[in-house]
Amino acid sequence: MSDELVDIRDLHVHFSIYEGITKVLNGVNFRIARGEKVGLIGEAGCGKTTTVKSIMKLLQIPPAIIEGGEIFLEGDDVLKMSQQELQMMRRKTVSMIFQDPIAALNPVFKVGDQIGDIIKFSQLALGEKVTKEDIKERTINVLKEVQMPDPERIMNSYPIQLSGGMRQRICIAMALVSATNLLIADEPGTNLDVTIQDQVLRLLGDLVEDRGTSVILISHALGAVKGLVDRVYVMYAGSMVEAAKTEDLFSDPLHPYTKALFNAVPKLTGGGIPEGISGRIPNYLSPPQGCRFNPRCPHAMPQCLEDAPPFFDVGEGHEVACYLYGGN
Amino acid sequence: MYVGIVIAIVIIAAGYWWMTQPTEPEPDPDPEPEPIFYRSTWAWPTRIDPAVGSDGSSLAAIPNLYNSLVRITPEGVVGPELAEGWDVTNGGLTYTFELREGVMSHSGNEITAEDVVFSMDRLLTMGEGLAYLFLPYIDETTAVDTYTVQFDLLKNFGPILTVMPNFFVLDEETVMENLGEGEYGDLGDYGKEWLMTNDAGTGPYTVKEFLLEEKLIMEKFEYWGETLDIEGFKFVENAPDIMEMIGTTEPITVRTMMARQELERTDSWQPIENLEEMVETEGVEMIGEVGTSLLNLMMHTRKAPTDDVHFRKAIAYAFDYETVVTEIFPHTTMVKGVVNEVLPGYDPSLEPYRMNLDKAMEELQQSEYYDQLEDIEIEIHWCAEVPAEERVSLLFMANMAELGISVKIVKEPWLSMIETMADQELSPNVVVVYNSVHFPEVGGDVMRYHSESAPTWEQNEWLLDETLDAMIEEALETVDQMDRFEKYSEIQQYIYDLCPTVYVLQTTTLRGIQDYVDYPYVEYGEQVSGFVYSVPLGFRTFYGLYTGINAP
Amino acid sequence: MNTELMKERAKRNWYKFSKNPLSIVGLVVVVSIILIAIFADFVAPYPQHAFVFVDFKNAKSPPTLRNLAGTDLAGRDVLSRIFFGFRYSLLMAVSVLSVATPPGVILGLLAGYMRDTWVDTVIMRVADVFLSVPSMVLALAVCSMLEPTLYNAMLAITVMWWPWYTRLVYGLSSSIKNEYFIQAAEVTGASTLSILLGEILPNCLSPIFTKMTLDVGWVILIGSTLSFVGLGAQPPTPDLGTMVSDGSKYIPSQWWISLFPALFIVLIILGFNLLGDGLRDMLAGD
Amino acid sequence: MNIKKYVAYRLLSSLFILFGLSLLIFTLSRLVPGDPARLALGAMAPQWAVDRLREQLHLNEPIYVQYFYWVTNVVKGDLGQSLVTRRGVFNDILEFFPATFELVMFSVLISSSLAIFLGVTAGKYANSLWDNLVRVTSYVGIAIPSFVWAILSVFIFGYLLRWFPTLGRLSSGVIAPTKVTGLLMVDSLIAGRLDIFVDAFYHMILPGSSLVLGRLSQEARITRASVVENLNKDYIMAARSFGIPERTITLKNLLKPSLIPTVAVMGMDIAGSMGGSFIIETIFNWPGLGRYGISAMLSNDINAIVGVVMLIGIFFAFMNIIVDLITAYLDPRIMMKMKSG
Repeated sequence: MSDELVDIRDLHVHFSIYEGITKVLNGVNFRIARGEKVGLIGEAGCGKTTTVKSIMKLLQIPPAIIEGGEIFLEGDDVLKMSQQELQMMRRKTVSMIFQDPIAALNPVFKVGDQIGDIIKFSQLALGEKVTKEDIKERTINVLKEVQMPDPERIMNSYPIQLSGGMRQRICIAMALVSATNLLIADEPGTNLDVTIQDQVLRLLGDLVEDRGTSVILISHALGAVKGLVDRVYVMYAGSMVEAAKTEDLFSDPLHPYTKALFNAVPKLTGGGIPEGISGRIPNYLSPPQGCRFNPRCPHAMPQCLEDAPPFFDVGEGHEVACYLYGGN
Repeated sequence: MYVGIVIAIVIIAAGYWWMTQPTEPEPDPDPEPEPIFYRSTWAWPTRIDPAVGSDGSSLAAIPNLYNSLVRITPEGVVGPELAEGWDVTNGGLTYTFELREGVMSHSGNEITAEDVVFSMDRLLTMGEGLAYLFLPYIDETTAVDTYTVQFDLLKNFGPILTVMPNFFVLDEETVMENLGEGEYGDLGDYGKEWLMTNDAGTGPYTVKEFLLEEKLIMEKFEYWGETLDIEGFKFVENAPDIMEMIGTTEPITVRTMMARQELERTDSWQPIENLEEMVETEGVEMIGEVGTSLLNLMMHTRKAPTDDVHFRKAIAYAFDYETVVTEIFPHTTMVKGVVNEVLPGYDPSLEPYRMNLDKAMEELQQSEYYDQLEDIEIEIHWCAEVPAEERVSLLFMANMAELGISVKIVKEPWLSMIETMADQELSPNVVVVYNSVHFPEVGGDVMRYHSESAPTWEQNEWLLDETLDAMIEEALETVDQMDRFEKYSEIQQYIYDLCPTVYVLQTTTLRGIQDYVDYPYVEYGEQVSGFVYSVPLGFRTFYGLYTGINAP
Repeated sequence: MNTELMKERAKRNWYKFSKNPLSIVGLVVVVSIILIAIFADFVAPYPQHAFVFVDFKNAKSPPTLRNLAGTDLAGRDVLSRIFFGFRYSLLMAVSVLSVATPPGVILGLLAGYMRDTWVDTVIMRVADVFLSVPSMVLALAVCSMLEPTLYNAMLAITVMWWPWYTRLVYGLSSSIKNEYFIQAAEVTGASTLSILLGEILPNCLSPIFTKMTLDVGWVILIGSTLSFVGLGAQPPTPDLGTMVSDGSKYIPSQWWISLFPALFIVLIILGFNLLGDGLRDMLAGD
Repeated sequence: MNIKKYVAYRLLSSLFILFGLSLLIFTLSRLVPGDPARLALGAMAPQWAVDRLREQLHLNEPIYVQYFYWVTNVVKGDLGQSLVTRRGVFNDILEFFPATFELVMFSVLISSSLAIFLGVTAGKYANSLWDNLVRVTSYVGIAIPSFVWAILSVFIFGYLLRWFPTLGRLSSGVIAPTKVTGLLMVDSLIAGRLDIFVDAFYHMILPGSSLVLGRLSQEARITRASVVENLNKDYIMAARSFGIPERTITLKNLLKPSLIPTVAVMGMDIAGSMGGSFIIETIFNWPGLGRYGISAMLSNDINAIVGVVMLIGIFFAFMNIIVDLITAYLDPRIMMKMKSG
């Protein structure tokens, strides 16, 4: 068990909105080992961000409702943690790079101030008291680490005064100064142009490589995932449909959805539904019975309309949730 | 939140700093006794320049700061004040006053004839305030010698001595030291700006602080009545050290302050209900002063339909006088003629108008508007500052409804009312107004019917009647009192026949006063009923000289 | 299909509106007040007491079953007068807003559409002048210069009210003007007037109506303040502000004469504010 | 550098607006019937004295000539004569302004702090009992006209409970400290008189609360809405994700951005309270600009009316500039806009 850093079992998360209850996460299973780098891909709105936010218990309740499941982080159930334990966990164990660096940076505080706070509290969690000078030094260091020119000036800037790429790096810096065990990167650099996104991702890769941090990288830029992670989870409409080593997945995608997704490439920017897959993502208010992909699946069988398929291991840790590869 | 914290810190820091200050003045071994306060509320503005002030609160303050040559004594006759004696010569056209020696002003200058001349010249040149009482009559003022001053009159004015208490003497030197820039040439502003908030007088009190729009604070002064040891001009026991005239009439505030004994006396604008309540619950006494004023419904005699004498008489007969004095203004009395019955020269022979609907219909039928009553609407204006007037208007409306006359009621702030009444076209059919007398005689009341007063708030009737003008002028010029009163009678009869005014009531000025205040009227006046006192006409309250305050 | 859609929309709006129970309270209060105002003659216990009526025998009666809110100094039933007072409060609000809004909106549309031209400058600077002092001060100043009547008070408030709409609509229309459909209309040669009224205005309507509802409370508040100072409605008009003002002279002895009208002023303003907020929440999401 | 330019630009445009304002008031004053000079001198004054005053006040000239005189005098710092006090309007304003300023600033600062506290706590614990209590109370608070609250508070706290004084700035017998700023609370501290400070403080409570009740409620609501909005922002979630304690998040990460809308309306609120002071000062006999203004309005004292309205206009403009600078300080986005625009 100690090898598993995160182990999500059969997680169901619903949201309560005007129209009713949206059943967003529908039995998510997800594991990541220590030191492992895992990619999470899928269309926009398939529940990737909800999944990772659940790990840190960041979802707003309400409207979110955790219907069932467990999330183990280093063996402890996150859902049962006290406020104190949660805070310690967030300071020491996990940190996250949010999807939109503009929204994730507080517009009214200077960058240095924001990074400084994180240093202060994460050091506090480690039982260290840091002086102002220490904080400043560490801030400058981490800014240098994310290859920011003129860190002193950057420290004294407000987010609005920085370019998109710089803001993204600040977010990475913020995540780096906090946690050591697991870094969650939610579509880093999505809103940047391709070259900068590439730079950012490469930088991120180098940094985690140096530190031996586990990573969950969410992206729909398949190419980016390819070079960075050891293993990939493919998600569709609130559940994991396939998990495999990166090379295996790219060389031999099994799930009809994964196949369709790869057929839709090259497509670097996210947003819409990739071409090549007919139909659209299901309505979470009344999702299809059984496998949620069944309305769009060319291979749909009667069984698919009944029950959601579990993961079937097809060897070498390659798992796929499809009755084509197991079941009766 | 930060701001709050900062403020708290500042307060604490300041308090700490203050506590740690070395206490410089050692505690007084012989601590001064707590000053005795006499605090009263008034309707403002209060203008303490004797050449400017002319309304109630001004005339309450000025006699405490300044002296006149003569005054009306508690017995109701003209008596000496700054002047020890006087002579009338030249067929009533020359008045000579002998001044007291050794009267010192608040700045320590002796008051001489020059000061009197200066004061009268100043009053007449500026032409404001009470100057109108003297302007038509005073020709020249001369200082015969240091203590003798002589007034030459332009024409005979019978009641001049009763008017003289309204002329106050200023210390010329003090005024000249405080001239500002202004339109009077060498005399600059004639000291106007300075005298608005300071005094240059000789009265028992002097201005300590004048907080504009808030209150006037006067403090006791070493009075010449004391130093010269003159009976009747000395402070009584427990005379107030500090007098405050507070510029508010807001009933709830006044009530609160009376209940908390933060006020010794209320203004006269409090609703009667409020006063009665105070008497019942807070141990306050109600005092009433039978006044010389009348509450009048002035009818516009040059505007339809009140331009018809029968129509006016119909109104006068339809009005319910009884209800006013019993329901709306308790403690007041009905008018028994066309002037206040307490005024010298009053003619008791006139049969007063009382409610009589038969007579009213009779008069109405004789009026030229009888057949067009449906088209007629009378407008009645009442003064916003006197809430009870609304009920008079409502009563009027109800009374007129019985004659089939419709009425429109308009509430108007006093100052805008003055404006309206200055214009013959704008003046409404009926206005509810208090009229006070200029000097305590019938002449001081009826003179408001003179054409000169038509464009003022004193007359909404717009009589513009030359015969009446001549009668008034002639009466006022008559020096002999008996002759004069004879002429007053004729005037009263003449006005009675014109019926230009519905005389609603004779006022009683009601105020609340703390029971620990010795009110002078008890001693000097005559007790009429439970709490109402009649006071000598023209008598003014010099607080320190008559009013003592027992410890609350 | 269309009615279906509208039904669905109405249902959705009602859900959003009724999500907040306070909005419902507001709606109930406002509807009741409007009904009472309209049917005052039938609802008021003593309709004849509303204007001129004197009954000194029953004056100053504290609240009893006969007179639920007591009687005033002339013996008039306070509650009846309050009910009639609603008419004047509503009249004030409705007339001020209905007179001030159209010119304010049109000027705002024009200035926004002609942004950065002299038209914009002139209109918006003039509006700035009216907004350069608090509305209460300007209303008092204007009122003091006119004869004190209810209508002049309305006039004074109207005069200072229009620029708020100009400013609101200006912001809206200057952003809408860059939308494609406006440019399309321009290309097809639509007249300025038809663009303003036909294209831009419909897109500004819901903020305007929301503001109007919210403004009802303000107008009534300012109106009652003017009456309180004596610059508004005159007796015997049963205006709530005037009733408070006159009755306040008899506190604490006859507290009911001013307290009940005061409570109802608060209630009206409260009702409209709650309703306005509910409407805003309802329209905001779309 | 650019900030200076911005302030200069704002001041300049305020000047134009004030010019327009004076023109507006002057034009309106043309509507006044009757004769201000007669009013000033009293009903009994002789006609020649009235005529003389009319001459002095240029009342016989057409309105634009009067306006011309007025403007040329204003440039010289002379706002004309008041008919109520019979002194220069400028002097009057100097005399009356500090009392109002003290009342307004004191109550607005206290109430804004309170509003922020209420708004933040309510927003932070949205939909809690406390939140609902604050919300309902603030709705009622907004709906209570200030004069109603003034009368009620005099009745309840002055008359029934006798907690607070109801009149003026100081108790009888308390002599104001040497005038330095005209603000009694400041002057009393300068003079080292804590007793006067406390007395002045007590006198400010009832008028102050009447003045700001509505605004307090409004500001509390604005703050609450802004807190609720910001609570859902990513950066708050991000701060949480880094394990920053909830207290720090509330007092720092959440408070500062949430205050921006509140501060933005504070300028208007302070100036608006000057408007409210017209009624409140009359009820509480507060010797300030509002009471002076009402006296002027009730007696058609045009010079004084224009003077008071202009002063409030200037104050309003100033407050708005200051508030703009504060919001720019709080919000770098606005600062950037300001610098570039």
